Amino acid sequence: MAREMMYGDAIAAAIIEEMQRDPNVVLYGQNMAMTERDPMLKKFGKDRVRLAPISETAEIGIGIGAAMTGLRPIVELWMSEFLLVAFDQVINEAPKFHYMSGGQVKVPVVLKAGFGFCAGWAGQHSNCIYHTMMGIPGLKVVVPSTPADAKGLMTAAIRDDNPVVYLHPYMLTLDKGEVPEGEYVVPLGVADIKRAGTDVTLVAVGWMVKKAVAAAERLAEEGISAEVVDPRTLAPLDVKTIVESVKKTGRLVLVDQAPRHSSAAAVIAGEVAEHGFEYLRAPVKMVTALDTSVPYSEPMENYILPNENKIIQAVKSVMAHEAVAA
Amino acid sequence: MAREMMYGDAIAAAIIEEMQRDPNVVLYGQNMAMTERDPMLKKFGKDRVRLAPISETAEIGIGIGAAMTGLRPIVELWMSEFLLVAFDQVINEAPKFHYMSGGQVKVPVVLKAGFGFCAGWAGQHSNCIYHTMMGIPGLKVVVPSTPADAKGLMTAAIRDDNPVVYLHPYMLTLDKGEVPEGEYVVPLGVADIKRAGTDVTLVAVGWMVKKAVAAAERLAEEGISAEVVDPRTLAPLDVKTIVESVKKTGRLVLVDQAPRHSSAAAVIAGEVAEHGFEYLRAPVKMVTALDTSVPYSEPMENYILPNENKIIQAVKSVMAHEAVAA
Amino acid sequence: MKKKKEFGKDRLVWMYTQMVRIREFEEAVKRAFIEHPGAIRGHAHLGDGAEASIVGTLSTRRDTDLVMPSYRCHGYPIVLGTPLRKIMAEIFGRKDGLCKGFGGSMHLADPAHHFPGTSGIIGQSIAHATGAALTAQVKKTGQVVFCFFGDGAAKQGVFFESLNMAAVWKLPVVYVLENNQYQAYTHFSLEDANAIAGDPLSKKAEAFSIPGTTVDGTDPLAVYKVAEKAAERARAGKGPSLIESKFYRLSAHGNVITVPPLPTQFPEHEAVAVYGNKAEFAKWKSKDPVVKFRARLTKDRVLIEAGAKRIEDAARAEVKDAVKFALASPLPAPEEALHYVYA
Amino acid sequence: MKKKKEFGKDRLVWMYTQMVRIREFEEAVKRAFIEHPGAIRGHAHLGDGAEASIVGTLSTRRDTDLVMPSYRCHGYPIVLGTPLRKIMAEIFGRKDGLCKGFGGSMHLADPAHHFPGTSGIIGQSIAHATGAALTAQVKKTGQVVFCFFGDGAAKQGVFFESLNMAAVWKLPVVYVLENNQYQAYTHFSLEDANAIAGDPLSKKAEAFSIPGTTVDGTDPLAVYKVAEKAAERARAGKGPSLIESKFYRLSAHGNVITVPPLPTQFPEHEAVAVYGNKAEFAKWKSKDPVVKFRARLTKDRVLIEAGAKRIEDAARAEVKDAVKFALASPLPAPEEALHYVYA
Ligand SMILES: Cc1ncc(C[n+]2csc(CCOP(=O)(O)OP(=O)(O)O)c2C)c(N)n1
Ligand SMILES: Cc1ncc(C[n+]2csc(CCOP(=O)(O)OP(=O)(O)O)c2C)c(N)n1
Ligand SMILES: [Mg+2]
Ligand SMILES: [Mg+2]
Repeated sequence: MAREMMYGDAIAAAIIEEMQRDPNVVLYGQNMAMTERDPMLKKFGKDRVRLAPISETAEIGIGIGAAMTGLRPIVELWMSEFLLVAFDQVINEAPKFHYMSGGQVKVPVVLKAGFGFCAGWAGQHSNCIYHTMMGIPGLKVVVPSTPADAKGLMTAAIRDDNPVVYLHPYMLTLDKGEVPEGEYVVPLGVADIKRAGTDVTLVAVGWMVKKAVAAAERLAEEGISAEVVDPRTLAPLDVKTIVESVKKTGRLVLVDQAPRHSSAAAVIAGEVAEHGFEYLRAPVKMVTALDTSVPYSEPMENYILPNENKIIQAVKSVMAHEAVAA
Repeated sequence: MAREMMYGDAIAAAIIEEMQRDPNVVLYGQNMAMTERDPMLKKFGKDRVRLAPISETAEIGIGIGAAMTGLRPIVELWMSEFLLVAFDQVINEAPKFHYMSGGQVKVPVVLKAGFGFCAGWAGQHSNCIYHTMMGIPGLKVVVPSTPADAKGLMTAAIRDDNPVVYLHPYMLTLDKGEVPEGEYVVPLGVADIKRAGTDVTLVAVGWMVKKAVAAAERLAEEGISAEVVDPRTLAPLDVKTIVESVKKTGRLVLVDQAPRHSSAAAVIAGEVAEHGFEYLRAPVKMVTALDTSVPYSEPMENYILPNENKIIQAVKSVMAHEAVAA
Repeated sequence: MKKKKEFGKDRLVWMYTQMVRIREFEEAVKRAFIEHPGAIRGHAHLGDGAEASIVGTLSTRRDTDLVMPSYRCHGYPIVLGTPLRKIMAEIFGRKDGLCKGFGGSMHLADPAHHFPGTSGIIGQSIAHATGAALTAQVKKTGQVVFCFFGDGAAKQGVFFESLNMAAVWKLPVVYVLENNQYQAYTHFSLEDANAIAGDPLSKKAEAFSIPGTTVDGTDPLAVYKVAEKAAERARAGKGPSLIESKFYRLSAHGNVITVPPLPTQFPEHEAVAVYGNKAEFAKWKSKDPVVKFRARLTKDRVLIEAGAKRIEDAARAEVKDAVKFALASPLPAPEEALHYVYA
Repeated sequence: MKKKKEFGKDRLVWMYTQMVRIREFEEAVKRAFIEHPGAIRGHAHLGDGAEASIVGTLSTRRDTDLVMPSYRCHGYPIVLGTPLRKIMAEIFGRKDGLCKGFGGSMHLADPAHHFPGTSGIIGQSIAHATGAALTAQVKKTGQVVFCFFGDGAAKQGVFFESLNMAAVWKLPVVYVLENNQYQAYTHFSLEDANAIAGDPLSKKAEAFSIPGTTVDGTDPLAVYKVAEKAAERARAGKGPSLIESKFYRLSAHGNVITVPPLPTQFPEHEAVAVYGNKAEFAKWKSKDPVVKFRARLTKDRVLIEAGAKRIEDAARAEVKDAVKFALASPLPAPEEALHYVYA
């Protein structure tokens, strides 16, 4: 059974279901559960649902310490940039304890944050920082692109025994889609083919998946069949599924909301250059944000972001390349 | 005129020369200038050389604020991981002010830190975190691999009007090399060919440059001519020089001390997959640290790190690939 | 702004004028969400309620002293002399904006008017202001830095780190903790250990053995007095002070956070919208610093009704002109986005 | 470790025994730099001088209470019952080490003995300990968490953030600020604003309106008393306390930092090596907590000379056995490095 839900609600549904299932799951963050009328507070009580001050380093550190000792905390961080004031906790504490203790300690904490709010939030609130975390051994990084994935990956994140950074693109918050009711788990580390195709592989992350699919539809009208692969988890990264798609299509275009050298696209392109080289019939092409901070004013903001037209252009260029080579 | 110097001393020489040249350059950090006998304190006085408490967020933030208002601070952070407790300041404050102010404000601050101290410092002190910073528009990232570059790049970093993260591999601290005396500037954003060759391009960063050169020497004995390219600055990244080398050699092996998905290697491989694809005669190959945290015990630490043998093996595999293809 | 110790009529009138200019400006920004839908993007935060605190503090400012607040930053440059046109145009994302449309409401910067810039990440600008004070000390400029930040920011580690460093280095900085009683939707009594114990937030100064004072932030003259003392201490090389200026934010935290294409708009104050506490809001509304100061000045005959009205009309006209200017200014060309990445 | 309120003979002897075990262990670690060159890699930090503070605090610990110090962490698990063999083997990077050679000196962890783990990044473990206290509170285990950290760490933002959250949430945690007077090479009076003003570091508690006490950290009974009070407060659900335990680190910060193949070694104390202040070092050496406590116990006839010697001999033998065990244990196989990346 499935029903239509908004992306944001799908995340909430997973949290509620997991909190009902497991009393060790607790939830806290800033600007939540302020009054006794808060529905989560009513449901789970003030021990398990808490308001935190603007203290991300302590908030995340407390989540780690609580996870080390038997809870499974979900820390609501709101915007991914707020992780940065506490970044040692994220990439140099949480992912290290299991390893440094020779396997004795586990840190099942979920750090939840929205990102990429390109709606006039300007330089400091619109970034994509997943590249800073996707290569840290011991840390898992999740970026769901649909309401169903949002639910299934949150459930998996909460159940995972490792620290998981759960990043949801703000721009998708109100998007609707079918979401399975009841227990629904999307395993971490498994990419999803969001649209099958044969001519070119589009690998896209988060909000960009939607744009890639839209571009693929338009390309179909012109007779170009694009496959859209959504890694869904950037760590562990499902390189295999991506390479297999490239094996089929022979061409790769990557779409990423981050600037080039801070994109997941570049890392994935690197993997394909090693493991999928023999299948490539054209250069890999990256459609990323331009190499600027995010400007406030709308025409400039639009200009630096990837969009359908830029994706289509990139696909056509890799298709054309082959024409030349052939 | 040049003279032989140790890597660490070459950095110090650049700082002293720039402080002599420009009274706006100030230097502070933890565990320095504790007593009046301190030579830097004696030379430049207690206004310009200061001891700071263990407060990286304030230390770096103060450096940014001072830079915005007319000083050119050098903040000695010691180990790159200590940047992480202050990471918002590094990637979301310093690089943003010039842009967000529409060009009105400049932030000429140098954040100096050693890294990659793989000598038993275990999980939290041995990391390479340059991948977290190399893709941030507005931020420059420098990783010198020789005493001469260490001096010339520090001079350039201090003179640059942008925030610069100056990262020096701890393992090179005592390495000796010829260093030009007096004013010596190595421009930011220009890669260096550390060894010319024709069969394969080795791109290596920091400590790994030394290992790549050593591997190249051994390969030469077997008749394989390897070119070693050292980007020297990861941001801006000199993609052009790298692609030109690949154009010449047709093969690319990247050597990086970081795990695969947090390496500069992956990003560079991605760039070559796009801009150097037509020159590649074999898959790109990455020799990185294995995907683990850094373990304490020596045999395990050695095991996860790149070394000459692994580089040689990788080179041979890309050479062999061509044999098959040909 | 020359330093004027005695509060002569001119000075008091100047203070009222600045307070009114801020208030009129912020009300125009708020109205813009209705009158000019889409003109303001992202998140805008207003300073209404803070007027007495801002103007009281800056009354002790000397010509070259620097001012560094948080992202809730419209009020300060208004007092510093930045043209309202440029501020409004920036908030509207226009080419003629203070930051050419790159920064928006949260990131005003006007170094020419001693306003180096602001950060949207809570607390971080406290360190930047401290760094500006380092410049003043090293270069011996005699400047004081006025650093403003919220009650919420006083829970961020950088606040504590910065105050310790400023105290150890004896930097010329005045820290004004603007306790407007809310951090976003959270009343400060829910997240501050001092507050929960019934202590003032200025008690945090004890952690650095520096002076800490709590002042009625709705009274510009009371604020002036403690700010003057703190500035004197800073100028004398004795280091920083912490002032808790207690007032009440009179509008909601900021416009409602929405995903496009839903329109942005300004909601009711959290006291009512979140806590259902109309009485609290009404109580503080009755202490509106602008209204109170006007009453005081007219009662003390510093201002007559007509004079007050003249000030208000002038401010209204100035703000109206600013809106007009902003609307007339073009949006930046898309490719201008490529500028200013590197200096 | 049962809670024992009265200091009967057994209890006092237990305390002395633990103090001696720590001291003997740390001296063996230091000697290893000479006797077993290369056995210890990276950076090792000793707890000599801290014995009275550690044992005094842990004397109030109940069976399941947790202990979470910083990277200077050898002493605590020794008291908690972790076999010395395993600790030494870990410091030597051996397969039979507490963490199988993955962690080393800075990252001991023994959850089975209520020692969840430590961090090498200054101050960060203060938040982890606070989180452990959250677990205790949510699960209603009745546990108290004893959180130890340095004078240097008290300048890191996370310290302030954690104490505020613990106070707001009334978490059962006792914060012990181990003022051993140095952070690495820096005397605390050079970087702490309280210290510069002549105030105790426990004054930082005022920033959270929680109890703050400074105690003579060379006297285990004095430490016990304040720790007991803090633990009672925590158990009663009243929240955290801050204790400044003032003592003196008796060895250098850690072994000299060198790049291979230069050998690691242990330098002279910074008081002498950096500040040239032999008198300071001598003064504190004369207050050696182990020597002082021995003198007191023998004077009070809790221990006779022979009894004291028996304790010391036993500790020495235990440590000798630990070193022997560590040296005999193999290094891990290289490919074991691939374990434990993910749980
Ligand atoms: C580090 C960080 N955490 C969270 C936020 C989200 N946030 C934006 S404004 C705000 C409230 C700030 O409150 P306060 O400091 O009292 O300032 P005020 O808005 O009342 O002026 C919060 C939590 C942020 N910008 N930065
Ligand atoms: C965030 C951070 N900054 C700097 C360091 C380097 N460092 C290691 S130990 C140390 C001194 C710590 O002093 P203190 O907290 O007093 O503890 P003690 O060593 O005296 O036990 C420093 C600065 C670090 N590990 N982490
Ligand atoms: Mg506030
Ligand atoms: Mg110390």
